[in-house]
Amino acid sequence: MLHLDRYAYNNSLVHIHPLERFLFSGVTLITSLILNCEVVSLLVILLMAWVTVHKGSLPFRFYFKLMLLPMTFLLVGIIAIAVNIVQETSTLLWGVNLFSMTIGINYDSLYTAVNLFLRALAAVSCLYFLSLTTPLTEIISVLRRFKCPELLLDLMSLTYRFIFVLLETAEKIYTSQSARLGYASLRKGYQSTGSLATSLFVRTYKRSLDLYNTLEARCYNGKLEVLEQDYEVSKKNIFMILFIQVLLVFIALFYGGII
Amino acid sequence: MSASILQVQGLHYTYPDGTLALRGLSTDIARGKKIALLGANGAGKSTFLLHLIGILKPFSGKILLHGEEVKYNRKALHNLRSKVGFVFQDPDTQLFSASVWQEVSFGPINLGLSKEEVKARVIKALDDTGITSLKDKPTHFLSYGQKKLVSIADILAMEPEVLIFDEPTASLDPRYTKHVMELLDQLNQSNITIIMATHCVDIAYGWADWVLVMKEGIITKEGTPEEIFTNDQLLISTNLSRPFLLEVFQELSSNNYLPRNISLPKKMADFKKILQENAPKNK
Amino acid sequence: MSASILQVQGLHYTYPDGTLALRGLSTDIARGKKIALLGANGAGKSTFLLHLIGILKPFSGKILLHGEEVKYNRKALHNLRSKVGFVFQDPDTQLFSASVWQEVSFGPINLGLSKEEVKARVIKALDDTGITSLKDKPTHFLSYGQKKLVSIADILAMEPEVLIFDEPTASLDPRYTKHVMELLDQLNQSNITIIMATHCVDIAYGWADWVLVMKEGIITKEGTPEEIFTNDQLLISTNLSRPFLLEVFQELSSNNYLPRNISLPKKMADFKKILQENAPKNK
Amino acid sequence: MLRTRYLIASLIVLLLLVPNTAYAMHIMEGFLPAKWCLLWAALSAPFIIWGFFSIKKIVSEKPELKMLLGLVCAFAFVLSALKIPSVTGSCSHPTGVGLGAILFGPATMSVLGSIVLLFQALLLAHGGITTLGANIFSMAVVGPFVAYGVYLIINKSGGPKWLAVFSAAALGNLLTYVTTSFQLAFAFPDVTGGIMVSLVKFLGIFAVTQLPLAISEGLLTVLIYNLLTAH
Repeated sequence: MLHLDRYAYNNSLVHIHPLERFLFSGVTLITSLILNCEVVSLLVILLMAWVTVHKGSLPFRFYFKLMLLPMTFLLVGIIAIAVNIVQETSTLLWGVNLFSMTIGINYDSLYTAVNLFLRALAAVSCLYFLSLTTPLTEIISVLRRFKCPELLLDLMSLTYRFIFVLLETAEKIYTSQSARLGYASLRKGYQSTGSLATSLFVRTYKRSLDLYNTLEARCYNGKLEVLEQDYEVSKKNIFMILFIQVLLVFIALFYGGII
Repeated sequence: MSASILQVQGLHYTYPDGTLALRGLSTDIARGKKIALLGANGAGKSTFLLHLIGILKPFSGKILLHGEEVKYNRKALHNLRSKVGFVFQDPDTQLFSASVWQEVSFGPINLGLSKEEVKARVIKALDDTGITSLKDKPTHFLSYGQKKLVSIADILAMEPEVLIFDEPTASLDPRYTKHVMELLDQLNQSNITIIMATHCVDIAYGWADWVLVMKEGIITKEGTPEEIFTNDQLLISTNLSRPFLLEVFQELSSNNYLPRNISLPKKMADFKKILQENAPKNK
Repeated sequence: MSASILQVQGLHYTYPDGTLALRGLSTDIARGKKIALLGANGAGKSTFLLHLIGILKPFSGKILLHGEEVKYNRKALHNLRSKVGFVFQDPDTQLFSASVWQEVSFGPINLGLSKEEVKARVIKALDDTGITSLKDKPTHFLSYGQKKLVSIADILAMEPEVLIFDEPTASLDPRYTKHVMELLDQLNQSNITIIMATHCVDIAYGWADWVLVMKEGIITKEGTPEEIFTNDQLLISTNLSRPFLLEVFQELSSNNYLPRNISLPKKMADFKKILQENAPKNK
Repeated sequence: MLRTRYLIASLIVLLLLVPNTAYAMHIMEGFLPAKWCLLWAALSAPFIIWGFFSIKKIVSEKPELKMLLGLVCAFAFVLSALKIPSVTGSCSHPTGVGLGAILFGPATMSVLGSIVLLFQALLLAHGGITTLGANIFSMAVVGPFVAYGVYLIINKSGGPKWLAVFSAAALGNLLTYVTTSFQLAFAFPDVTGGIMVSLVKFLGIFAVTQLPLAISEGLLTVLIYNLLTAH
């Protein structure tokens, strides 16, 4: 189920310093959010798609499907925003009368909706770039550089590792329950899910005690300190990231009629 | 083909992550047999077995139960799983109820049986596996071997016609290994077809009366244990070692300790008998 | 007593739930040996082993490392654990990091080594276990056998003098079992003392040069594999079976196939050699 | 009028067919304007800092609890990936907010919930990084604190245990989504009707799916709670 994670390890950008990948995604995300300009959003969507799919050598079909993932939320959200109570019926593009009010879409609300649609997708494509090219262990090591408290980083490392262990356990319990017809009806399904969650929780607790012992056996001193891999920071890449941001700002200004 | 209880025809399956697991696997499971399924890790054994209870659905190919094709709707799966039981390798993942009694009653209750019938089945399953004394114990209090027996009772209580075991003796101490293997023989005698996936060629050789060998997603060879384990080429190509008993027996034969025409011994007891009968007279 | 690396004197331990686990266990661990620890499920093997690295503290009795009593303060435990490594049975509980490289570096870092030294140790440990190619892989993509090797590299990187393995071959397929057993031999040749808890008498017999047998919380008997496994009374009382090789060999001897004065073979290859050397001349 | 009814009916059908509604309820990446992102992050921060220091204290007293908390985070993530059969017949995902708050207290839960939300954004593409603050506020602050408060009140007033657990989980779930609706309404007020009209829109849309889910989660949490105490 965690396909993003799989690609994070199998793409052609893994040798680039995680900090650069992190900055490229993060700074572009913030720039496009602040500029809030449709043309910039559109460019960011295209840029991120090109870098992720082409430079990262990921299958386009997968990327496309992934872009459809937030559509439920996005469509429901923008419909709610586009449809307003309209008093000035002259600007109405589409509408219905309901309880002596006009409910509909006018030019302004449509503009807001389209702008939002593009901005959200641009932001999503920045997030996907990070998710699809950077494993969580590397994101955690970048956060360590930014002086995120060690306790949080330790919790995140443990969480990441044991998500996979517990998922496997949950899957096995689910399989053995299905093999014994545990999901044959809604009622049984409830009970089976309940006992699955309980059993998983009890096991999680036991595992945490065992884990503590195994760490103690390796001279654990309260800190989950590990050796980070060495990477070279490329000045050229950092420059490129900054250059792209400047370019986006100029485009926004030009499009806004300021230049 | 009324002797076949399950027919498997050309199963293909690929995991969501792209791993090709089955590539046209076909075989027939004959009624009443003791079948060992061998193959290296990654050969696709578990994937194949999960198809037999409809947990995985093949991309192409089909499975026939009593000659009728298995459909993947709720009712058909219910029927399949009530006939084919699966004892998983690690009892810890199979046991999820608080007490042994509740645990064993889970399957029969899901079959929709009456309360009395469920009770009778649980009592019988606990008795058959020899763990009646544990019935009120909480499952997490049990030893590994006891949990294994509970996980078997779990499935027995559903009274399946076919029983699948994935590595039933892994991590068991010799005493429980013996207990479980005897139980498997008993169950087979009461007319349950048994399929056992195992890494242990010694156990497979001594116990099975039919052996399936998997390699790269298909049954690459099947036959009697004698046929399979004397096929050196097959053993090498599938990374299997020769059973100990057979290895020693063949070494003795080829070094003239024993006459050539003796049929292969399958158990230690048979082997000892052969040795005694053919013992050299003089010192 | 400079030959003993660890001396264990009269350990008593009861679990918080009241289970009596150790009842005055004593033994000496000699330097450089390959020691097998046998005993039924529940005999207290794991409890004993957890005492050897100070995870459990005995109610009475003591442990001596290089002749000095182990105290239960942080510094003394740190010293003990830097000398005695423990590879746990289930690699999934031992591996805490999602990256193989980071995982293996954890132990050496805790030893307070320099960055360069840690790096060198990690590289060596990965090389010794033959998993250098996995160093950039995430833990969750590894097979069970690969995880097992990582869990061994974890401890090797700490360069302990004593290595404890709890059921190192449980749930491994024959190929990984062979790999791990060869690794254990190699480690022993580089002067590491190895203690292995196992259920498999065949492995114990072929590999160990000293055997400890546990029963009900004490070491009920220790000796060479030949002494232990020819002691029928001991085997019966501790629920152990005789190793296959020995069983067959003794049957051959007692039926006059082989002369009486041959020393017991420990591996299949030895056995075959004996058979060839003593083959009857005539048909 | 006919068109309106048709419109509303088809909207309801659409929402019932939507899979993974619980995930869909995280505000997606890029949906909120920058100032709202900052505001919600700032509002969540004190709770996370509070939770952080309470965890720090717990861990320094009992170091093995760090492992437990890390694994509980993983557990919560896995739990949220479970499909539970919903009353409406579709499947949904439990938030685990109520259960977590009852077991570990709301402050701890706000930190654990934040990590889970971050992981959902990075590993599952549900929610987002810029909207993390807003999502934390609804799911890791309001949810747990409401659940815990409800649990305490019913317990103290001598109500039955199952009712306390059920109400905590169901209301924790429901209030999470009410908060989300507020957040969306603040950011996107109706052009003429203002925030209130917008709120009615968002609440209306999500109530259809969320009410049954809240009840499902409540029932499931009671089941788990009973089984856990039996263990």
